[in-house]
Amino acid sequence: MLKEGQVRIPSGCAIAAIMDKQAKPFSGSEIIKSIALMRDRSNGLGGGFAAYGIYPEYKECFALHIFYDNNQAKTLAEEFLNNHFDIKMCGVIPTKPTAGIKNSPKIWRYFALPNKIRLNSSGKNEDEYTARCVIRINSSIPGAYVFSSGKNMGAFKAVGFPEEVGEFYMLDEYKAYLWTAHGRFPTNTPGWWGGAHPFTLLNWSIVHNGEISSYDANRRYVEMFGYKCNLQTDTEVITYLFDLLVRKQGLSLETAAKVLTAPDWDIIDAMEQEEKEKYTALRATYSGALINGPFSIILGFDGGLVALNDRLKLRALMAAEDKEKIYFASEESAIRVVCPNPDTLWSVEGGTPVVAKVRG
Amino acid sequence: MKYVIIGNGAAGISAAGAIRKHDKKGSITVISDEPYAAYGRPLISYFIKGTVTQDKMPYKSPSFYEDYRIKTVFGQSAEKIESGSVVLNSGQRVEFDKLLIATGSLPFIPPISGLSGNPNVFTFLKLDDAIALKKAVKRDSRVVIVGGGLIGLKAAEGLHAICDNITVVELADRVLAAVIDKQGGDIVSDHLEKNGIKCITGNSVEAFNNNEAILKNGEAVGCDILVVAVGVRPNVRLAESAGISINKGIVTNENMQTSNPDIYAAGDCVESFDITDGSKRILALWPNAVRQGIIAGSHMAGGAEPAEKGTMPLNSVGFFSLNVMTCGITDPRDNSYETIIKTEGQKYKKFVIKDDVLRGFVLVDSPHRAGLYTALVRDKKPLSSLSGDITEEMGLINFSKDEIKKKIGGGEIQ
Amino acid sequence: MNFLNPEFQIIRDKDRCIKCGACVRQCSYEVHVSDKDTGELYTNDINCVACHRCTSICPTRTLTVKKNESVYRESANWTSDYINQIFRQAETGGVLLSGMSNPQPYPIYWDKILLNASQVTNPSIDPLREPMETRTYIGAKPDKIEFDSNGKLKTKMPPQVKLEMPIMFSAMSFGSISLNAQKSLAAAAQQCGTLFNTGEGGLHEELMPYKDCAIVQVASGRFGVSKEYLDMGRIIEIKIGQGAKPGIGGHLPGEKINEDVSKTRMIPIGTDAISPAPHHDIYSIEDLRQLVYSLKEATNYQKPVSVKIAAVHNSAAIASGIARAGADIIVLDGFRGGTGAAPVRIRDNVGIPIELALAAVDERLRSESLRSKVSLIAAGSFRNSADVVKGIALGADAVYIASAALIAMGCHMCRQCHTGKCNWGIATQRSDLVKRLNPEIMSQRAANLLTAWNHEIKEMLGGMGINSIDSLRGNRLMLRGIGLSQKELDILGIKHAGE
Amino acid sequence: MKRIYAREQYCINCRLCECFCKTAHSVSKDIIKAHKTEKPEPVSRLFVEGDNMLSFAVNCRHCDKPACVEACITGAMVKDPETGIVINNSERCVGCLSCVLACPYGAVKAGNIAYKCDLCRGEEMPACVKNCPNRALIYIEGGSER
Repeated sequence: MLKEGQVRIPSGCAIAAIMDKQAKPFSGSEIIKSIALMRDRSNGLGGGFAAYGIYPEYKECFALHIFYDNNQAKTLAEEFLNNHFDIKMCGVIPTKPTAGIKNSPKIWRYFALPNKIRLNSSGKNEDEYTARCVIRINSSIPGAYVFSSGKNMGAFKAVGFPEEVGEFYMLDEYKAYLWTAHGRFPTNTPGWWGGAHPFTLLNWSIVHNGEISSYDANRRYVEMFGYKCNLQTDTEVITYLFDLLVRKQGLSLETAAKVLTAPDWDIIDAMEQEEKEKYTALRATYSGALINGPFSIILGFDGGLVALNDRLKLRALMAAEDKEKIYFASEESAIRVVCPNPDTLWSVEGGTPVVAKVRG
Repeated sequence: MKYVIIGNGAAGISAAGAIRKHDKKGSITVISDEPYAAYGRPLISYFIKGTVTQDKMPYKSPSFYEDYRIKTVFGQSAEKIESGSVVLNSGQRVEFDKLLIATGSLPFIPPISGLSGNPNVFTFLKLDDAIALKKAVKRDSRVVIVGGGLIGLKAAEGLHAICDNITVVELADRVLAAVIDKQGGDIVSDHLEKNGIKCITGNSVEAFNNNEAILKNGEAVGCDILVVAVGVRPNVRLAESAGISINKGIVTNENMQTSNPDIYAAGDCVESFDITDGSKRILALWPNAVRQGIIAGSHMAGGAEPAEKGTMPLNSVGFFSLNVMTCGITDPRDNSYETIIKTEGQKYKKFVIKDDVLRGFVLVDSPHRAGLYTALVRDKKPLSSLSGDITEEMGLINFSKDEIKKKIGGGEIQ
Repeated sequence: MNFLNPEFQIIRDKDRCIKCGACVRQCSYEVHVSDKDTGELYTNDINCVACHRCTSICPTRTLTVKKNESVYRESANWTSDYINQIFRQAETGGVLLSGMSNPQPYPIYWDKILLNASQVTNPSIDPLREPMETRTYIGAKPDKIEFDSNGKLKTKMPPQVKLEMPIMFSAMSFGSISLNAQKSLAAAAQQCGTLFNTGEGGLHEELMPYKDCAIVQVASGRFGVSKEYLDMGRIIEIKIGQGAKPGIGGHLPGEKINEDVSKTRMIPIGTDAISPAPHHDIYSIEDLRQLVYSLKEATNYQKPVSVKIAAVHNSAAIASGIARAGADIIVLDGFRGGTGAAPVRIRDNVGIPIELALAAVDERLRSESLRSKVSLIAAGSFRNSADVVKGIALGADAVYIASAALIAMGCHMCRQCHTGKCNWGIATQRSDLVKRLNPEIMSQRAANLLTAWNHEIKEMLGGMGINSIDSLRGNRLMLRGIGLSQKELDILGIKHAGE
Repeated sequence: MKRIYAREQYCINCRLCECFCKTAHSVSKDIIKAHKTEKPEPVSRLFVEGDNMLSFAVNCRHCDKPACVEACITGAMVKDPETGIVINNSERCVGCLSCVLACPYGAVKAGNIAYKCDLCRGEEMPACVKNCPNRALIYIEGGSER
């Protein structure tokens, strides 16, 4: 059977996120509890988490989480890493045996800084340098897969139900100010660890629910800018779109969200002249970045998140605020299970991004 | 406002309609010595023939007088007009503010001996004439019609349906002499002969003895019934009594007003202006009477129906399915006119042209779109502005493209 | 003696014929004849081109046009077409001309591509309930959009042209088609919020009201080109080639250059209008660049400049060059595109299908990171809305239609455009024939066609779970090949059905 | 009132208006019967003039001051005061053709009696207009005529 990257696999999902606006770290047990409630939205073929603020002691380093199918992959990858990075610290990511989590690959993490000489000669900044390296490992070293590459953040994912994944990685022992979570319902795959979500690139992490119908238009668009969509997943292409628009093109997160879920032309036509010109220019220029079809996504980044629903609001996505915490989940109950009486609770509107950032 | 109309013919009835259009309130009285609702005078020959029954004679719908709130004084003759009223034969006076004299024509009775008081002598102008004639004529009656004009010939055609022996005697060298040329007239008389009506031209009846009509050349024609149809003269007796000016007929201005500003006149009793030859004369023609009636009625009631610049002779008549149309000058008297003649079998077309303008025409058995020619005569359209040979066939196509567009595309809409 | 076998045969049902003679008066090929003496109607079948004017006008539907039952002894090799062509050439010694598009049975890839629809994992969208967007902006796009510190737009957008639907009317000059036909297209374009194309014939003054939806063409003959003409168009299109006759120029015979055509083309009445095969100022890509920028300069950089080429073997490389030469829009015209007149041999044998060219060009422009900067228009026989959807999924921003629009206006594809006797008043300058095409009726029919296709496009988009044409563009996952070789699939960049 | 106007620039000389007028004024209302078998033969009320280069249909203008009505000796020819339609009542017409001689457009057809356009009385769209393949005939509200 073909895995991600060899074939495009539609899947249904559950997503959830919790963030502390004061950036106070809290344990992963809460997000596990939230995502666990939506067990019937997953089918045991993938689950994962992204956590921000978990590696304060290595916050200057890129934290590369890598799956290795075999020793040879590890050897090749480490050779590549040693050539391109100064590894400050590395080791196996601690896990514990968990029912439901089987066939684990080797899971390593590396806290690394780009090799100065190579970085300088590349003419790229360290983000771009690192991103290219990640893409290179993933596309050229069979059996090695970098599934997390940000700073002071990390993704944890596996084939299994998300709460099992949380247990497996012992996430209750990590503390983060922002947690996102994903439970997957792929239609036709045995599940591949690399294919589980969140998908990340540098500090971007995305959990996504839905199947976008614009996939190939988006893929062929971002690939014009040097990306390579190895996984053929929506999450991957959406991550690249954000990366392209925000990191490379310098759009604000809000504007980027307005590109991905652009306002209808009817709405643009009714805008004041200046706004109209702005949105017309955005839509005309970035038409290849418009995402179509049902989706709800939560994009995590260094210092915040963006929750976004498709233009037609074809997917559920609930949000709640309670004191300093903000919650998102595919279902209201998944919020209430950890926060029974939030101050406010609302349904995220289609095409209208909710951007939450930690203070300061 | 009190309107009185004397005469219930084409002019009178048209005037009544026009008055009511402009004055919804005033009283309208129509006086007629005939006891019938207005009817088409030319229909009397069809009445004789039987193709039009008496109930089909009325010209307007049965409710016309009621609908237009017209008071009728029928079967009484107006005797004289004096100081704002019409005096009837009953002695009754009908007061008017505005009066229309539309008394039409009277038959001209030629000096033929044996006519006066003779019950076998008839005229042919009114329905009563036709009723009486139809009653008198039997299948084997020998009828002589004096006069081969439109009335005489229509009488002959009508009588032919109920009578086998009909002779028309015409003084001129041809029938329809007043409206048609010799060649055209001969086609008509040949056609009548073919259909069993004897036509004698260049002759006249001098005496009638209830067995024979003695002609001018001495010939005697067997005759039981004599119909006198030599022509009409305007009925101006009442006008005379009113003291208004009269020439060949009642004189009016272009709005049909007589020398007395409260009295108007219209129809066959009025002297008209013939635009084709510039003469002033009596033009006893149906459309002419209708138009004059409308103009008179309109002006009587304060309307402003535009005056016609004049009228012209115009006749369309059929004899045994042979249609004869004439317009304007058909038989020019001098050689300043050019004539073009086209014949083919019974078809005969004659065009009379002077100074690049069609002045008149004859169309025998060629009625197709004849009105286009009429319009050329009326409008004095320069023929050189037309394309193609209009004597072969006429259509709007002969006009310039701009004129065509106006005519078919609503461009003539005001 | 005439060697030619009539291609068609006309059957008249005498029981139905009322001898009104409409067929006689309507046939410019003098197929129908009325006997002057008896009024009986006869046919000269040899003249019939199967344009169906007579069958359409006949009030009692008396007439049937059939293929002639009398046949040559045919073989798969020596078809009656080829035999007839030889007879004709033997008679005239000339190049065979024909109109409309390549009739040969080459593969039509549109018919071997299937579209996707959503099921379960992704909902289809009901176009009656949800907004369904087919608006497309064509023109060069900037590398990125920038805002100033106040969030105001800093980037100056290159000139953009809004299309309410991704379908435009392809170039058909006044001269090749009648003014009434052009007027109909212009009015339909205006009504539907799209564009028409003047072709290489100038812009007739009666089309001024439609100038805002005109693409003005600059071709090798430079007919009708003036500063005013360039200023009037919404887009300026440099025509390098045409799908129906790649590599050769055009020739409008002098008989068709009447006063009106002469004025619009700015050439003397009665002279042949010859468009040379090449532009005599373009002998390589850098010359094209100079022309592109001359035109931009002449119009103050207010209008997108488009370059149209015929789809030929190395279109991908050429298109890349055109993009680099500064064109804002690239038009690819496939070899099944129509024409008013082309040598039969050229039309039937030169060029490549638009599907392959489009796929190759789109892929090449993407691999060179050029595709997002330039608009890509496909032309060359888009016959229905599904063809359009497939074209856009292969990578086009919009398509040009011409034959389909003409068919909407009565064209029956008889392929006699070159004779100037078009019974439908389309490809003719004869005033008696031109007036048969009433722009009031035909503009509505053309507009109806666009409206109908746009509806259908929305239906298909909705089925795919897409509510904006933007998300269809280049979305080749929505396509699957059927009965195609791996090579063909690779060029088209699509998978086989079932994969 | 609504009148039929002809636009020569779109008239293509097909003369279908005549065929459909004839059919509309037939008993059977069937185009084939009307032209081939019906007796008496129905009469088309309009004329197409010209050839392929210039042609147009001539219809009754339904004048405001109709010369045909003024010329009619029987009262058969009337202009309906409500609708403005000028109609010749075939039962009252005696065929003198005075109307034919009077009509300045040549729009009245001469036969045993006079025949003229009646705007297909009561029909929303007269047959000639409805069946004109090129909209050379239009039926629209116009001003006054003549």
